[in-house]
Amino acid sequence: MVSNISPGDTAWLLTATALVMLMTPGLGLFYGGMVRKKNVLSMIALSFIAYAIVSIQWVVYGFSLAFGKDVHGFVGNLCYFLLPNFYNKIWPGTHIPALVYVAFQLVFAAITLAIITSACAERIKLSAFIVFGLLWTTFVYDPLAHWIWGGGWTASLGALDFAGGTVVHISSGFGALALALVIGKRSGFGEYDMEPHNIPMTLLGTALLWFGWFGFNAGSAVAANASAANAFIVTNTAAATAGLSWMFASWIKEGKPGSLGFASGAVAGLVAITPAAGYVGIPGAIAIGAVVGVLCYGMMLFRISRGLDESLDAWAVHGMGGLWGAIATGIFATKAVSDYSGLIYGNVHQFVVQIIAALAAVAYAFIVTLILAKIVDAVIGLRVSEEEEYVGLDISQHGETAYA
Amino acid sequence: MVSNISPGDTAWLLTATALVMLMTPGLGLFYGGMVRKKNVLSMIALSFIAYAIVSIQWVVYGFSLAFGKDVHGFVGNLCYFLLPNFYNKIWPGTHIPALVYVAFQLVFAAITLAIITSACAERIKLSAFIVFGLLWTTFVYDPLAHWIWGGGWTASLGALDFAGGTVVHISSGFGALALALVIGKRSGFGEYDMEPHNIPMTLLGTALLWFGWFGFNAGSAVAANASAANAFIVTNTAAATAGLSWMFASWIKEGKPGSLGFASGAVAGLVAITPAAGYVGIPGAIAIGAVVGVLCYGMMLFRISRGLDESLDAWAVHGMGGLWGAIATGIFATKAVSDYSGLIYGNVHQFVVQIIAALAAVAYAFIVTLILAKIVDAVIGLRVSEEEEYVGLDISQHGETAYA
Amino acid sequence: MVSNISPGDTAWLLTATALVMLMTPGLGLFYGGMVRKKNVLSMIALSFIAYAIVSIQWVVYGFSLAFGKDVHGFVGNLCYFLLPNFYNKIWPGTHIPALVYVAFQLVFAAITLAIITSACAERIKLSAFIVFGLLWTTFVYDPLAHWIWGGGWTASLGALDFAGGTVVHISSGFGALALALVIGKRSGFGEYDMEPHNIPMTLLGTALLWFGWFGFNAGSAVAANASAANAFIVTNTAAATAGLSWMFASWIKEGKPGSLGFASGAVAGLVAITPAAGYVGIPGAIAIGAVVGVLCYGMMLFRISRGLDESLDAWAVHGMGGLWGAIATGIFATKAVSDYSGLIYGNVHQFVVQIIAALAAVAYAFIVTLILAKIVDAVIGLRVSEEEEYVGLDISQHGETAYA
Amino acid sequence: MKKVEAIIRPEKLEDVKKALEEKGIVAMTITEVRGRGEQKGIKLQFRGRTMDVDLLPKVKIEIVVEDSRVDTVIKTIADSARTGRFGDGKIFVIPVEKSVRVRTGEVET
Amino acid sequence: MKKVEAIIRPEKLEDVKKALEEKGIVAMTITEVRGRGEQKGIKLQFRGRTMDVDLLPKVKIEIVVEDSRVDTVIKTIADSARTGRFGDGKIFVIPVEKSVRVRTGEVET
Amino acid sequence: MKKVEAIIRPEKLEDVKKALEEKGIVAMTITEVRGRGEQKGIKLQFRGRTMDVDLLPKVKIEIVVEDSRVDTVIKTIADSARTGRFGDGKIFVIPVEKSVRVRTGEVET
Ligand SMILES: Nc1ncnc2c1ncn2[C@@H]1O[C@H](COP(=O)(O)OP(=O)(O)O)[C@@H](O)[C@H]1O
Ligand SMILES: Nc1ncnc2c1ncn2[C@@H]1O[C@H](COP(=O)(O)OP(=O)(O)O)[C@@H](O)[C@H]1O
Ligand SMILES: Nc1ncnc2c1ncn2[C@@H]1O[C@H](COP(=O)(O)OP(=O)(O)O)[C@@H](O)[C@H]1O
Repeated sequence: MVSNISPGDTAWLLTATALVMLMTPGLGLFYGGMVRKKNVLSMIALSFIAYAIVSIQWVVYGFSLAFGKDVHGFVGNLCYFLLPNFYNKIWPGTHIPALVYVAFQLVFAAITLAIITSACAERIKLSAFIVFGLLWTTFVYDPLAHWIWGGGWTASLGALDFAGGTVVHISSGFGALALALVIGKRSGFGEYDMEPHNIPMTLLGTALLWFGWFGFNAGSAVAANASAANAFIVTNTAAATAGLSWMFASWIKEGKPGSLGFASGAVAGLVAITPAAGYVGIPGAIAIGAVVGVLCYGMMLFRISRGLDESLDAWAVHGMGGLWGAIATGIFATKAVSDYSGLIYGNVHQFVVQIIAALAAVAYAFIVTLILAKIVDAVIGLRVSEEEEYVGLDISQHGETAYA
Repeated sequence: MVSNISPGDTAWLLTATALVMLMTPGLGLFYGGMVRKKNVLSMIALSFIAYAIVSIQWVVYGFSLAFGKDVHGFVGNLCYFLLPNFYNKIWPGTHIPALVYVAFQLVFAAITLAIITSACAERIKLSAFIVFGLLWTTFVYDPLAHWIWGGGWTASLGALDFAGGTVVHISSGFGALALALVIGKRSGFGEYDMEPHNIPMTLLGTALLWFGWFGFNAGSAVAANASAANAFIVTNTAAATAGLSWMFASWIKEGKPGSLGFASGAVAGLVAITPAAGYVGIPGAIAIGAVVGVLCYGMMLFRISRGLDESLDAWAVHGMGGLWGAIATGIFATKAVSDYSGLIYGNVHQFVVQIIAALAAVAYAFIVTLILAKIVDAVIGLRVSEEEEYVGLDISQHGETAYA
Repeated sequence: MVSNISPGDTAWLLTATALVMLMTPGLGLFYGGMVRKKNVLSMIALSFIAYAIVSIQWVVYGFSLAFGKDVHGFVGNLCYFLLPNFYNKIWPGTHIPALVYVAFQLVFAAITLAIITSACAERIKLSAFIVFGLLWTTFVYDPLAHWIWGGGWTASLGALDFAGGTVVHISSGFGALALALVIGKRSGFGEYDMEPHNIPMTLLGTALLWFGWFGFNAGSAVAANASAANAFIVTNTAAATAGLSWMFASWIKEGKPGSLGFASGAVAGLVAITPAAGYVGIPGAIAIGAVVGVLCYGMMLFRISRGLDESLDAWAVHGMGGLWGAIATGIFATKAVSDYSGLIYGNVHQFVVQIIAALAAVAYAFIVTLILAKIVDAVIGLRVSEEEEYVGLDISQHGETAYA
Repeated sequence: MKKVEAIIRPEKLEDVKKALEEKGIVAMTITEVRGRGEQKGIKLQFRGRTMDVDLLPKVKIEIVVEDSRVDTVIKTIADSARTGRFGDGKIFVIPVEKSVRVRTGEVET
Repeated sequence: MKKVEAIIRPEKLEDVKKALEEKGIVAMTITEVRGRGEQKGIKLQFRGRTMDVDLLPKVKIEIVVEDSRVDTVIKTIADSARTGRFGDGKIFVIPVEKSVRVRTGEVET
Repeated sequence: MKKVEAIIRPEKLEDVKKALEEKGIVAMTITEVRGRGEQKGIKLQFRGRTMDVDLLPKVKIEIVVEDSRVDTVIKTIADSARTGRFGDGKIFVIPVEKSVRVRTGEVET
């Protein structure tokens, strides 16, 4: 059986998996630079801990829930509990060892949980996050991954999601929105400024995210082929376009273009191209990127104007960017790069299917996250005490000071 | 047609492209650590923005100018405008999808523009850089890339440039020299010290550059083969040798070896081996590295002694290191690793051709950059105002403060 | 001959080599964040310099000592001095160019020397380190690499070491112990706190180490196959488990879980799975990780309680983690993933062989390091003067200040 | 002339600056400091233990003014920096004998 | 009231804090500074040259106390900060005319 | 004894140090601060708007000297720190009642 492994495909997927792995600490740095000095370790640690929790959950039962035998189109069963006899398995429909596929999917699940920490930045109790995180990846991520990639109902419907627009970004973005509503604002939010303490750290995080995203999107071809090549280049195009688009939008509106604006825009572009990367060409990527930069910038301003402390904009960037990306896939998909076409080629059906799948993910992620957050809050309390928040989570949750 | 893709070659080139992409923000950090605290965001942002501009320009028409149908040996035509029907194309002479080749070449074009920001560090107006950058990549980089890699006149002459010694390093290094002359010194240059504000950031940048350079040089084999292997190991050898060579030179001259000296030397080594990586063996790499460390250190001292504010030494390191590398290729090329041989094996011809091609690149890059810089300066002004320079570009150009 | 190269395997090994290369500066950052502000450049520079020294030594004669023709099972001869005619060679038993194999092994040798700098942090004389480093890699690393991978006596014995538990981690860990004993405590150690000056830097280092370790372990399959896949995923599993294990252990003991604890635990997990990665499955990885987190945490506490200034815990984490990993390979090896089985499947022989090979490495590394350190100390002095130590090595050894 | 030295919560700096500007007090020097008052910082509980978190970050504002404006400065700072909780800070008044403007060399006493 | 301003070695801060606490002196403000004394820092030799490393990192402790406790504070700091080598630091006493507690507005003179 | 407290441009520190050394003044303490003078910092124009960039980085030099040398210190600093543009800085003189050398315990008044 092992004779069917393609070393080339395997090489690329091993690499892609490593690249995506790096995104999670990259996200920790991206977020960590944006919080106050007293919470930077907490912020980075949350990403690492999210990664670690999911790493174990996934090989034990998470992969099985997502990719196990389908149960009513909703979730997988436990047939892959602890990955029995996976060593000699090739993953069906691919030419790579099943364990590479498991690892590749693992790093997606991990970063999704990490993205959500935006919502509880600078105020969550570490113990509560660990419990919440385990519940969230199990009850939100795993089913959503099953729906589209594990043979669930949205897959049957014909929805497209190349690398996780709904699964990763809508789920974490709208999950973050729900979590922010339950946990409440940071004390002092809206009263005084909470300036990012280290923007170069955020820019470094941006670099690692962009770098890793090539693994994320081009790896999702699950082969080293033309589809991977296309995903690679449109990913870059959309990121560059969206970075400039957010930058120019803020230049016009605020008179100066922040480097953080460029960085946020680039991430928004990476988010939006994620579901589309295997289905659109360069022109589609430029359109997707140009729109998402302005859109997410506007959504961030809207969030702030509403006094909503979804602190690091997972909702505005990942949630709304992911939503746009999912819909845009149904608009710009072209037969020039795959078997699918979108609205601009007259395929209304695909467009409608994309909207249904995206809205279902929005609703599911938001509602289930809300419930899980409420439960954890009721049982062990999501938030640290006022004093702990004041001295900062680094000291109060970790007993450490970031910089001496 | 797609049947001829080699997944192994494609896997390596996808990886190599991602590695080279990381070099541009890596360079941003390398440079960013060397400027004053008030300009670090500007410095990193310039790299990101250079990357973004070129990313879009390249897929729209830049690739075509470089690799389109030859026009008088000087530049390509616009036949590849927006990369028509590239999805199913394999790049001629390789076994990888054309889109991977485009992406691989893209990241070279991007970093080249980023290197040049050395010359205008801490004083350029962001809007002017955007305009200048677009012009520069179009009128300097694209033709130079065509000359040697797109079937232009230096290629016809038989010049060798494995991974961009002339195209990337001579062009950006001598371009930086011209730009520095036009934009003028930083206010206070020569009067008081402008110490690097964060050397660990520069060392991190060095690490990312070194790491990414394996993609740069070994990726330039455009295959996962023995030539890539050779490029990989000689790259490492030259970098290590040059890092130690600069370090020892400054140890002897200044009494202490700076970590920045090691870092600068390593980059100089990477630069110098770039054109040679596919043509020289280990002994050649050691010679190239040992010479370039001392040479570029001397060039830096010379530049300072002349009161020239080419601020972060793109000229001394990339320009002169690239020049040496181009010539050294004609000296140390050996039949043991390719079909070419150099001066030490009696091939005077190759040596002369290398010098011609290198000097042509020097002249072209210097003169055209000078003209472009003068034009931009005349039309919109290259420099910020004195006050803006004093408060720093982070605040004046981006409205941000790096560290809170 | 070159016809037998597998582009897929080669692509993966080129990538893996680059990943492992990044670990050395990653380690520099990991260590650099833990020292005081006045020594951070020194700490990072030591890693870079270790890398550079070994880079040259290895291609000149180090590779030959390790992989040359066997001399009495102890060391290789000099038949591969300067890698004669390696360009067209395929490394025996693999499908990759010999130069890739050389490069892959090079990066292992380099990081091993870098790990040992833990023992002399904040007090070693740069010149002494250069001399010591060259001796150490020649007399400790090269023979140990030969024993197990170059056809030496432990290989003949049947010992297993997939990716360097003995060669890399035991050797550097116990070498660090010996070096710490010779060089002595930092002045002020035990009298006042020496807090890490930049924990985010250490966390960034952790991220790069984890990322690079996929190349380290999955690259050690020397192919893009199922064994690489297995190594990849068990590496991740052990790291995640050990990170959490150390974190919970310190949470229980100290009342708060430090982010540094998570990071150290993760590294300990990576260390411990290194020799086992090609021989154990997921359950074994979880067991190895869970134990090593608690074990190394305990060893660190023990070291501190003994007033031993092996400053950054190479011994506790790499030495003891590597020892446990070597033994655990003999416990958890399973026929499900290779041809070998361990104690839990009744194979007492393998277990005993592992212990013999590990203890031999412990003894050899400790004793030879002790001797080398004593010689260097006697001849040129290992330590800086008291004043130099007080003002910090950045100023006294490099003439630089890290942050302005 | 006096130097008014106020040690306040960092997050109150903007409010204090604004309040002072309204009173026409613009010139000032700011230093980042750490400090604790008589309560020894903040007490955190964990797993049955108590930990004092002392030396919390504070901001020191220094303003040199003529004697007549000292009370305005003090009152303005105190009012705008107050939250009513421990840690709000302290203001000290220190005599200044002479003041020189570097740009012009002018001396004030 | 006086302000005692002590400039000490950073590594001695914990010892000084502990010693002061034992005397009941808790409140203080800490600033990171750099400084040199009359010796112009530390001299390093290399390759036959000499280099002055001046402006070494120091910590400044500021403590405002009633006049009666000034001597205790000085003595406690001096004793606990001393190593006997150059660079141990200096203590200055500066008059304070007034002190205000921001939280309550209380004035002490 | 007096404490001379000078707030100057960071880029002038080296010049000031050198000038003081020539006068035999070596001992000093340096603090990184931010500040603004009466001009409220620097005004930048962009897209028709004006933005005050205040609280620019400055360096504070503190030097304690006998009364007789105060004027020399002031003059030396003022001369060497001057550029003639806004933002050059201020020098304040504050009384010091006592000074103690930690290393020896010596007291000076
Ligand atoms: N006696 C003092 N000497 C020096 N600094 C002081 C003194 N008392 C207070 N401070 C400074 O003022 C800050 C706030 O004081 P604190 O006592 O916490 O205010 P409150 O009395 O309102 O609780 C402290 O963190 C410290 O920096
Ligand atoms: N005259 C002074 N004015 C201001 N600061 C001083 C003065 N003398 C000493 N200091 C500060 O005290 C620190 C320690 O002084 P130092 O002279 O080194 O102590 P010692 O006299 O014990 O050697 C210096 O680094 C400086 O910050
Ligand atoms: N009244 C004051 N109180 C406290 N600090 C002051 C005062 N006036 C000036 N400074 C400090 O001196 C610095 C320089 O003052 P500035 O007024 O800009 O100089 P100039 O008057 O030459 O323009 C300011 O940034 C501030 O830190």
